[in-house]
Amino acid sequence: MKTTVPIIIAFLSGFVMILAFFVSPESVTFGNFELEPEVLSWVTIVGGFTLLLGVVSIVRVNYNAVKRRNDGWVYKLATLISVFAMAIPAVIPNGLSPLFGTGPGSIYDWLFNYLDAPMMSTMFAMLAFYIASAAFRAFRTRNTEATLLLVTAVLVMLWRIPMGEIMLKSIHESIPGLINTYIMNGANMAVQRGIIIGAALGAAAMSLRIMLGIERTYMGK
Amino acid sequence: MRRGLTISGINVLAILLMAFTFAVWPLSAPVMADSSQVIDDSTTPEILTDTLSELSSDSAVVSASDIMSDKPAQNDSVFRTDRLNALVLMILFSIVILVYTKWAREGKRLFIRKISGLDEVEEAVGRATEMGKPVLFIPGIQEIDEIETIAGISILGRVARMTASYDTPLLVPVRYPMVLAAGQEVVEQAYIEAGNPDSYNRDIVRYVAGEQFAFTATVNGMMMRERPATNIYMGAFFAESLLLAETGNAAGSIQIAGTAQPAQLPFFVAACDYTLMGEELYAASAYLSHEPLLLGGLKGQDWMKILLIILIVIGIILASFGFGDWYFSLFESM
Amino acid sequence: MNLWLILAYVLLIAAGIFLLYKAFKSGDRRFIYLAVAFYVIFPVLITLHLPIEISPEVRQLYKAVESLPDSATVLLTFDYYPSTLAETEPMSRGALHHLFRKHCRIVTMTTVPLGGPSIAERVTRNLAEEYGKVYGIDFVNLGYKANYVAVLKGMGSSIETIYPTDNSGTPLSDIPIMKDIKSYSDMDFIYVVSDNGIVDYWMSIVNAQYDIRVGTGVTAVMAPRFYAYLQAGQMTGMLGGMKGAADYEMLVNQPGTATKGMTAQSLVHLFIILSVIAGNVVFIIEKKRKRQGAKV
Amino acid sequence: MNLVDFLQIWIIAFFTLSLFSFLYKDNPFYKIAEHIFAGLSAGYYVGLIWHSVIIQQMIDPMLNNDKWWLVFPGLLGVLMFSRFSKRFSWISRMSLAFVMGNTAGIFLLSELHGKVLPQIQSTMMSLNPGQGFADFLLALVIVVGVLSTLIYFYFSKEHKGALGKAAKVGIWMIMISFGAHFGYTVMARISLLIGRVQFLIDDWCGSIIQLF
Repeated sequence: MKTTVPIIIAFLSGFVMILAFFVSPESVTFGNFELEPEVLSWVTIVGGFTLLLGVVSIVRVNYNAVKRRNDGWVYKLATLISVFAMAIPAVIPNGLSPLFGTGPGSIYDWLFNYLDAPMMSTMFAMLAFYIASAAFRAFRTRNTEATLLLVTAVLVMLWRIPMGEIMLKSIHESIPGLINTYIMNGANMAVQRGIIIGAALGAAAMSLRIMLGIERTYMGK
Repeated sequence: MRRGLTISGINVLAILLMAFTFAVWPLSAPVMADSSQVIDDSTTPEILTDTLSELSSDSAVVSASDIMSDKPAQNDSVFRTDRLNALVLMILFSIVILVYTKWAREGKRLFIRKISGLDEVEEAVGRATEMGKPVLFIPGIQEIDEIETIAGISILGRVARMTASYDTPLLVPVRYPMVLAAGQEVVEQAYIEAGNPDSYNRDIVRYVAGEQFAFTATVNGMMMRERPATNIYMGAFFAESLLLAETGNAAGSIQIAGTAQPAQLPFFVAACDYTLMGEELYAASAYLSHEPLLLGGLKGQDWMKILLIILIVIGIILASFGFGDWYFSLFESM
Repeated sequence: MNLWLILAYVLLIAAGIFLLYKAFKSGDRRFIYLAVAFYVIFPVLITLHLPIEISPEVRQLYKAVESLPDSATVLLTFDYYPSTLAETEPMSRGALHHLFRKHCRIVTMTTVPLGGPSIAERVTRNLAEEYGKVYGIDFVNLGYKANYVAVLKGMGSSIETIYPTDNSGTPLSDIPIMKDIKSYSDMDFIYVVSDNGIVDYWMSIVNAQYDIRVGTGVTAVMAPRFYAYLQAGQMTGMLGGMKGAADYEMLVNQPGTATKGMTAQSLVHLFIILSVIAGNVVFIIEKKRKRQGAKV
Repeated sequence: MNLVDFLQIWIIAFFTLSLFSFLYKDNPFYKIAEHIFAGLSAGYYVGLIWHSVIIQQMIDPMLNNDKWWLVFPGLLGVLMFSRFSKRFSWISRMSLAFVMGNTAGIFLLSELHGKVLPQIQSTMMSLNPGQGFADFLLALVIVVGVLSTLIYFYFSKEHKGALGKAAKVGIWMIMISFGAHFGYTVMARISLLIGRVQFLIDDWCGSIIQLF
């Protein structure tokens, strides 16, 4: 019961998609009920709930930390307050006031545009500093492979900026074109293709095992 | 529990159901009449030939000319003949993977070449022992359901066995409770198997919660404080790859990395002493664990790769001589 | 060129070399951070106008959109998180300029839960105002639905089943533009702007199974991977990172933040290249010295 | 510029600078900003799922279009929360299996049909030298690149002899590709910083200048 039923569900739900791939849409429509999009819309609904699981986890972890007055509980409290500051006004219907709901001008929208989005951008913007210092300290031509990598990287970095393009052209007019053709669309393209094919086979094998219930890691096994 | 069900059980049932549907569905369509396309039986391992022959005689009854003709009007038939090549490929692929998985489970000897990075791991742990400094292992920053994390954990088992037998300190920071549980189990088991259960303590694998960069900052702090002689990164890494590798480099550690995230590989390659790239990570964990699922999948994919290489080479030869349009159309997907 | 400007840039380069030297001496990476900050802030204050060479794959995308018939239907996606706004938002804006100018009917959607719908609303409404386009007639925002693989597949047979309403909750049957847009087969082009792995599925699921052309704007981190799809004809043109966005801004003649950013981009790249070379020179010298030391 | 705009810009600038302060060293400003950010992101999901999934996808169609069967996915969704109970967590497997199985069904075909087939088809390039040197060279690079990469990731034989040589070519090709990746990634990270600096200079410094 605890494993067999999920396996059967997984198989059937995947099988519908395989079936729908090979047959015309009309043959799997029953009146008002179009099998393929309907099943898919179910999946998107269940998928939505999965996102909420993460929220519940965050609230639980932080709540426990605050309750036990762990190290830095004040920060955890800030997280908790932020969750509710964002969530509560959002679920109140905006019929009551334009401040509620998620539309333009709501608290939710404001918090996102003026706090959440800028902070998220900033978090990733910091990587620019790290990448520069890493380039300076860690990237060494310690063997043939690393040398090949660094030389290509330097060429590509030059080629992608207007100043560098001018420099490369001053050496020879055709260099930027050659980088584009033989590095990006040649060697790089070919390797990426090899990797894509390999990864596709891996993903297909994984999918097959999930559908047939051989792979059950996702069930916590 | 994974060994509870075998291929003979529910899986065959499922395949039969699939086969049955594909056998019956097109029969109801008027278009499918003549037959000539037969799947090459010689490449088929014997185990599932029954299923296959059932398929090739009933469902794959479309002439080659049907495949090549312009898109068949979808309304005419229930079965989409323009997608027959995908069906053939899928069935062939499924059979190959399942047969190899079955063989792996039966304990048949399936050869995988030794991944050279694994020797490096041994050497690096040895160096840490000589220097009397710890080994740091990070199994990625994803949940346990990510296969890269699973691969990382299985390599952790091997590393833990080495550190246990040399009595070298081991540090394993993780980001999720589920990974913590799995990691602790694997490490404890390794210390018991190495005959050194006294050296095991629960703090070897430790939970460092938080956002991606908060985790990274904590681990970086750990590197600068404890100065591990060896850092091993095996699993799914993202933007933090570079921060970790750079800090490790600055701390003077030997570093070995493995990930399947293509965007992060360049940083590991540039900043680490050895890197397992993409599928090498899975191969390494299959090599170490001999887990039938991993092993079977890997061998099956290898088999497919050879087939694809042969198909490509044939195509190149045909193209070079300027013919073979019929051949290319076999691979048409749009 | 202005003499003062040249002097300023020479000083800037000198400052960079000085900071690099300090970083070598002290081993403190914060000197490098400082140099990067310099090289980004300065060009934002004083922008040099550098000629931009347009990449072929950007031109390919531009041409594909350009060749669409007037009032063609285009699906424009906002598949990106706020973290990469600097690269992706200029792409979306460029695309919207181009599509609105061509009087295309635009359907927007997102598969990114964190911020996707809010960004889509903000950017499209902002530009629609500029071009005097009306919501519901010229464009519509479908918003977000979870589990993108299922969303991509489901829209192939029925958009309305996956998206019963638009982003703000109006049923699709009440929106004029959606009257004759039922699935991908009613669309002419898909313009994906994304910063994550979903782009692969726009190729492998939507392009392969529904026979519709897909052009993309992606972050530079992902761009090298997609040359494989470009060459196979699965992808029709690509904007790669801020450079791609700047190219497109040039093509639609709307220079914006990406074009402006190119000067800073140039300077920091040059600085990084310089520091890699300097680091390696020191590395090689040290290696030689060690070897000589061993001999003695 | 009115007061509201002014305050908004200053709020953004405050949090941006708080986060950047981490570059100097870890400090309470960074910590508080980081934690608020984590909380807001989680809260965003609640509003989003409530409207776009629960109301728009389930409740509305059930009430207006008689799609009573949407009760089932709703139930499956709610069952997900059984994960938080030790005793009943197995129930959540049903929902998970439904989603995982469906995705697997899509992937099994789309990976083979939408990736493997077109990618191998477009690798079948003519290596006839008669087509002109440039085309021939490019085709050669591509063919050698694809085949040697596939061989590098082939694990069933030792990399010795001819296979070893091919794998060696493979690794060189891979390094060139990684170099390109590296260059592009550097570009990406710097672009993001430029975006933030553009805000700080144009908007924030702009607002200061407007004060005077």
